[in-house]
Amino acid sequence: MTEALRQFNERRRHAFGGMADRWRALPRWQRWLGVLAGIAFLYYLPFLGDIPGTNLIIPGLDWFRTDSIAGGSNWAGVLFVCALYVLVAIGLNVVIGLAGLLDLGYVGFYAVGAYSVALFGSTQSPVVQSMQRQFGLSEEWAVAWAVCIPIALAFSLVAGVLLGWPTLRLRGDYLAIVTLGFGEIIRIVAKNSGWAGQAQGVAGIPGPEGPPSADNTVFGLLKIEPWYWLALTVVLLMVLLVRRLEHSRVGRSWLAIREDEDAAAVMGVYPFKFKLWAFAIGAALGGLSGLLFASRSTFIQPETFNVQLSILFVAMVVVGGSGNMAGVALGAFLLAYLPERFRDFSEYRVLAFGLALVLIMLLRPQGLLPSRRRTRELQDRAKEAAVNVA
Amino acid sequence: MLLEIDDLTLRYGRIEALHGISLHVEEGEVVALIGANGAGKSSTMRAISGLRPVALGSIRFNGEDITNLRADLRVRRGICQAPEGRGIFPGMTVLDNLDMGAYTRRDHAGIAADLDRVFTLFPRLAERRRQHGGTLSGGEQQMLAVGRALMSRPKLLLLDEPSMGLAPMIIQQIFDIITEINQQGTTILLVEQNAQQALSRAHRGYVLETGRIVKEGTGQDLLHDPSVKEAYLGVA
Amino acid sequence: SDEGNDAGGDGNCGGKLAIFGAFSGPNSGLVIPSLNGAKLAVRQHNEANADCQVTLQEFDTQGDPTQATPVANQVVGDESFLGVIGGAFSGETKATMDVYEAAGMVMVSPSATAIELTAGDNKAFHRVVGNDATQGAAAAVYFRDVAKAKKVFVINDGTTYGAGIAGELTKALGDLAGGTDQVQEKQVNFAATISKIKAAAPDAVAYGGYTNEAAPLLKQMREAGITATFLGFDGLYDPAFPSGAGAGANGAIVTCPCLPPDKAGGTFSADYEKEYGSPPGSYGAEGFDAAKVLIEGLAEGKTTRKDLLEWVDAYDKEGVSKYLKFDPTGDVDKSRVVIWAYEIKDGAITAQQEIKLS
Amino acid sequence: MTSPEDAAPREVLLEVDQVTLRFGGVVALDNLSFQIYKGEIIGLIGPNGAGKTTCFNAMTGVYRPTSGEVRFDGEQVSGRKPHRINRMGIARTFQNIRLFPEMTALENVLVGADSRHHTSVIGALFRLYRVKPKPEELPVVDSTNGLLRFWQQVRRSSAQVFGISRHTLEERAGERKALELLRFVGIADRANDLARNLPYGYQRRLEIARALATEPKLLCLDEPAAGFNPAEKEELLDLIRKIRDRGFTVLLIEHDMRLVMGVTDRIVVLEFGKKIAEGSPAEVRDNPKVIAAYLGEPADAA
Amino acid sequence: MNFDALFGNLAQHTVDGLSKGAIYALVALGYTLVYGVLRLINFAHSEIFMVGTFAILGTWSLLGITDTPSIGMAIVYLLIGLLVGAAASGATALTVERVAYRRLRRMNAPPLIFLITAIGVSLVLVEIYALWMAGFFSGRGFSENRLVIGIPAMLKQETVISVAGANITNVQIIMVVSALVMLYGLDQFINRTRYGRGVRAVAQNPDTAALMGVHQDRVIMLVFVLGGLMAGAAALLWNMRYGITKFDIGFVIGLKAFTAAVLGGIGNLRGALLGGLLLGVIEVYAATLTRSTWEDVAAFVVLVVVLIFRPTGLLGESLGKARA
Ligand SMILES: Nc1ncnc2c1ncn2[C@@H]1O[C@H](COP(=O)(O)OP(=O)(O)OP(=O)(O)O)[C@@H](O)[C@H]1O
Ligand SMILES: Nc1ncnc2c1ncn2[C@@H]1O[C@H](COP(=O)(O)OP(=O)(O)OP(=O)(O)O)[C@@H](O)[C@H]1O
Ligand SMILES: CC(C)C[C@H](N)C(=O)O
Ligand SMILES: [Mg+2]
Ligand SMILES: [Mg+2]
Repeated sequence: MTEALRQFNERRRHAFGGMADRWRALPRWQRWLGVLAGIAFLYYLPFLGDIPGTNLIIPGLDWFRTDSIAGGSNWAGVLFVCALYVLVAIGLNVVIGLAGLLDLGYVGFYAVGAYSVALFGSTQSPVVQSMQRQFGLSEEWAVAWAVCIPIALAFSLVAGVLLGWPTLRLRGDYLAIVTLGFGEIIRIVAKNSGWAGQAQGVAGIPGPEGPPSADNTVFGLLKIEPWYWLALTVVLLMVLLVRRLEHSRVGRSWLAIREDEDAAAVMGVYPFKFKLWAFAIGAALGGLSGLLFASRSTFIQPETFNVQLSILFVAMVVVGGSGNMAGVALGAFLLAYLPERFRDFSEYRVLAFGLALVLIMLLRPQGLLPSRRRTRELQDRAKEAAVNVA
Repeated sequence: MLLEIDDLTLRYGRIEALHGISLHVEEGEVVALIGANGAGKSSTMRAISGLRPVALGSIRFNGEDITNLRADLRVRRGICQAPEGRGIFPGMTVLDNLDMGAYTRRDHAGIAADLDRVFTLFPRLAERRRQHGGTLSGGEQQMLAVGRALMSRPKLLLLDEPSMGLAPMIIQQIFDIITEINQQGTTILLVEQNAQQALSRAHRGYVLETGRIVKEGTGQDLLHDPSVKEAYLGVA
Repeated sequence: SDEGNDAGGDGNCGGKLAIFGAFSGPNSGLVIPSLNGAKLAVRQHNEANADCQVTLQEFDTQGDPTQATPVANQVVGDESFLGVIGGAFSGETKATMDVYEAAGMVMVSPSATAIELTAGDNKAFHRVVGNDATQGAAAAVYFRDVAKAKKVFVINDGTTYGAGIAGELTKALGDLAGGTDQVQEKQVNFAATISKIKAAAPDAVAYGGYTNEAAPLLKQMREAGITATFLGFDGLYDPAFPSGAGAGANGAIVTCPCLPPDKAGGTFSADYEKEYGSPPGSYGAEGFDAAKVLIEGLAEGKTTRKDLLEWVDAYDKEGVSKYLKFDPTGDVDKSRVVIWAYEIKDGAITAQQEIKLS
Repeated sequence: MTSPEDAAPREVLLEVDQVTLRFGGVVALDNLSFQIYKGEIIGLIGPNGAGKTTCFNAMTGVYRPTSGEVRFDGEQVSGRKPHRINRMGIARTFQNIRLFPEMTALENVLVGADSRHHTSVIGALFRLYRVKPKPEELPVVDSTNGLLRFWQQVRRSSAQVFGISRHTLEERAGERKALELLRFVGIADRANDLARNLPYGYQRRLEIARALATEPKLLCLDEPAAGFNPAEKEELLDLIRKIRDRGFTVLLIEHDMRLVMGVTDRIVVLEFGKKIAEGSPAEVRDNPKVIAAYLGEPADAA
Repeated sequence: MNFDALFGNLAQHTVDGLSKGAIYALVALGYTLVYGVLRLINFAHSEIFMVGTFAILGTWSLLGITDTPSIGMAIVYLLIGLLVGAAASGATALTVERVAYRRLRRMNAPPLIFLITAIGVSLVLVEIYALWMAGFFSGRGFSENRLVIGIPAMLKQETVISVAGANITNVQIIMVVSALVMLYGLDQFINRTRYGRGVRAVAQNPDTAALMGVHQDRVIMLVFVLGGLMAGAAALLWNMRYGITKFDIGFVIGLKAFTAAVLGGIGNLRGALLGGLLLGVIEVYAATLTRSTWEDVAAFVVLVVVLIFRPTGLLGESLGKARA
């Protein structure tokens, strides 16, 4: 790296760091106000550019909307997907960023959540139909959506524990391939099992207002804004809860395990237990996201839950800045939003995505919005590596 | 002059560990480098062997400027270091570890002879020649690190705390070995906490304090210097 | 084909339609002809009626249900869309038909053939082709009467379409069916399947699925020395199939509930060839018909979603591919459906014979 | 050389009972037996590769003995997981320092302190387990700003009424304890520095503080003075004594004879995994076997 | 579960499985080599393989080869293919190291970062081939539009021996034998030569390796090239046996090969061979017992079970053994 480039980087780092420091230096109530304003803005996002209740537009802002281009996608729909992915990223961040476990099969939990609501909530699912036959229920009967939530949570938690129990003893990269296999197994099993609807998937998945129908006024098939607000609310709630974990002995234990597992064990931390918790919590969040996805889509099929999606999830976390919730949320948002906004590139989209991944990682390996700890870690590691320079 | 360091500055990120030190080692000498923890002794060694890039200043070896030479090329010029923390190859056997010491050598007969010599010096290593380096005890690893450095038959041998973690008897041996190989013609730069021993074996010594050389002199002079005595030799 | 002119001069004629399907990706060869057919219909109409313009917007889903869902959201969310041509594949159709139904938006598919699409009580979905029950049965007849097979090994790819049609075939084959396997989309190495076929030693192999997997499967089968007759369905009616499978494809049979180009009604074939420089491939005529049904409705002033849906429900007219009249489930009359067998000869798909049921 | 038991009967804290540990052909511990009594500082010495570290590892659950057993406070140790053993009351440091390098000194100690805490994941998430705070644990009301003061009062009274979550209380207690320990080992001035940035001597002490935070009954130190110069060793000696004065039992592995002789009450000597001597420092120093195997020429080995 | 189908032709299925696994094994060697030295999963390795298949196909098509030429010519073409494939894959491997990894290596970045750049590079390579190579081939009589691209058959696959009811074809023999030969060569190189020792040293402790006179960059480049060569050879075998390539062909094979490497013990060369062959056999067995779609599940389940009982794979790690 040339001296000039180094200086530039240095300066840029200061600028970024400076912003963060200035934020931290603000009085508490000002920070609260800032956060509240930010949240309000998030709720306003579906109308970006419009002033609700009027016909006025704020010029310029609608440039950001995905439907501002020809053939663009429904803006609220994109936002909804962004919110889902943010939820996923927050969950995966617990696993990767906090506990330091590389999970390449996270899509499995997303699938479990989605399938839970599909198989129990839809009248068209083989599971529900067999229950109807078994217990002589009416053809309209299915498990209510609200009941599907705990079912989905329970199933994904159990999936997390089932996956973690035998495999968490494995070292890093072994875990990666095993989790990847797990994600694939979930997908293939769903694809080949009659009770899961096979490759054709399951349709008729309910939402908060029940099975899909034209009478669903709030959470219907047509208007997506309410779905976005629902997902956003869930995201905010989860951010709150995960923050609590992060700043407790649990978060500390995760950190200690990441740094030196054996030493942590000798200091009384039970690595297995905390790793399993990380897995379970991550799984539950993934499942929740999957549930929302399935409810909104009303139809799912196994091919959706492929390895590529898993990899995209990991990329969201790493590109955003693993370990920092704001970072991973940004990563998730960008990776979901940019390809939609720049649909015009159509056939070059994947190419651009690949190039972007490489460039971001080479220029900013700590991620776009890293946690301070990660930045430092990386700098320290860099300092240690100086063999064969020149 | 075999090694000549001039105004050497070394940084770890923004921390400056060495603030322009100058020292030299003559052919055939044993030179000791002493100082408290964190004084910069190991940093000096790393700079010489090329493990750390140098910020300012120059290093000359055998008349050649090696300031920016790659580490592995310095080995070919005849500098070998037994690093702090031993640097064992954990998954290689003791024998393979020793062979690695002779990586740049081609004279098979000479290598075999040196291997024998190391095994006589450290019979424990001979016993364990098939054991993996990573499973050796701390002291055994230290012996392996020193033995491995000897295997490269360097012109200049850099030893960073060779006595660390060794039992008292072996410590004696190590210092005897240092004297012996020096007499056989190897120049040695030695970093030691055991200043007493180091200075009594060394021709000359340097005292390092927070990245600066604060004293230099013959081994005997330093050994009897009151301030050195107080700070590094302990009240006996 | 986007924005274009305002829909209709007096607001009572013309309007905007959407069409979706695999317009790119490995299976696009199956769908491009029907897209072209639809575009042709729109162009002909617009040229003839300057005061009643119809706009057709394309949405590429690559045949992937996951990509078709957001498209559906986009289309129904945009009030200016009045009807939709599609989906091209059964899977994506199934994934989106609830959404279109909820929006009260009529779908006319040129090529989605899975039985289950019309088995439910969806009101929005219509198609201008016969379904896979007919095609499966026809293939069984072909095996029995034309190929004189004794043992047929049935492979499917697990998709809504592939699994469905393979099931129909197996049902119709009865005890001729001997051995089955399922492969996956995007699979490229069929060693295990081939090992199974070899062990079963059938004299014919049937494949329910799309080109992307069938081509390498057939190539690897032939190179591994399996010479059994190979038959696929409309999912292989694609020039990319013979070129992907190479020399081994010669003699393979493809069935389709679609007419050979030269049998299409009116001047369609000639127009198509003039426009695109090649004869219409699979479902070109059906694409034309599907568009035509909707365009005529728009021209009649059915410019609300509700009116257009009612229009299609009541449609009753000769099309270029067949006589078009939809029963309450959205299917065309079974008796109007003809199934053709095509043969791969020197890398080209050539019409062989019509398969007569019964 | 044997039996210091002539004094008043002392309470056995840890008992190594005929422990043998083999690695393939290598016998690292060979039918080893010795006891550690409450309140003493016991030294474990021996030539390199004698099995000292291995003995530590067997005691702290890293290895499982091939035969024999280790008992602590009457309970069997071998076969338990390291964190369970820690909770039973054994803490250790490592021959090569193993701190959590990217955590601050304070956080390092907090991890140790957490081992005595009870908040679970659920507890940390929902903070539902409430405890009635002691008066000194209540939020203070000290602001002069009216609005702020009102807020503080609200918090104080709600803490009185609803209690404070155990999580919060434990966090605060842990922090107090950690700071106190950092002061005790003498590195409180750099409590908020990353462990990796601390000088070597500080790191050694931090390891000790972290181990102490787990409130062990037995503290095992593996070559804590390695890499120290004589002056620094002197300070370490004082620290170890202070630790003992606090009531901890200490087991010390060290090659520096001046340190070992200066601080221990009793010494066990190993060679080839066997105990070759045991007794007071003076006894051991003059034991010819020990001299032959370990010390070399008597006396001035330091 | 169709046990009759499996046991009725067990020998045949085993042979088919072994020849399927031979390719996994060769690709797995690349993963294992890089992992052994750098402790990172070179996710782009699957694309290095893919490039090999295209390079060979491209050369053959430029030479205007059609199906089954005479034996003599076939051998010439195969040798040309081997050269071209190995060169292309090797060069790609080097480029990947240079572009995506070297800077990160200098920064000593954690493995996760490498993983993401590797994925990025993979996507780029895949897309380059999908977008432009397809055009190149469509002009030459191969199919187009991101579809499979057929490769002329060099050898007619014929049964040459029948053992215990299994018909073994010439191509199958070539595949298994070349996998064995290449592994043997690599194994000798790593374990017997001085250079090989240097590779292992860098794997275990790069700093000290430098202090012993090992040029780290050169060793790492060597490792990437070796892995690339193996991938190129695998590409040739693939072309011979399966006669098809595609821009995204690497993904599945890469996944399987990596699984094979882990199954055998990643970092262990012999493990890669064992894992690859075993995986091939498991897949064919599983497909015969049920249907092909379950073969991946079987593969992963076996992997998980093996790892539970042997956390470092069947043969354990060896190139860069973890700290004791
Ligand atoms: N990798 C590193 N990153 C940051 N700072 C470092 C690093 N290595 C050493 N330092 C700092 O550089 C200074 C000199 O360290 P060095 O290791 O050279 O000391 P030393 O004299 O060898 O001490 P010791 O007796 O502990 O080995 C110390 O302040 C140390 O904290
Ligand atoms: N995993 C292992 N496999 C084989 N041998 C081992 C293993 N671990 C330790 N050993 C051997 O057991 C013996 C005892 O080692 P240990 O580490 O306990 O020695 P120590 O007394 O701590 O020595 P030091 O003072 O050098 O640290 C050594 O000879 C060592 O080589
Ligand atoms: C275009 C056709 C091959 C589509 C196929 N008939 C299906 O239903 O999916
Ligand atoms: Mg040092
Ligand atoms: Mg030890």
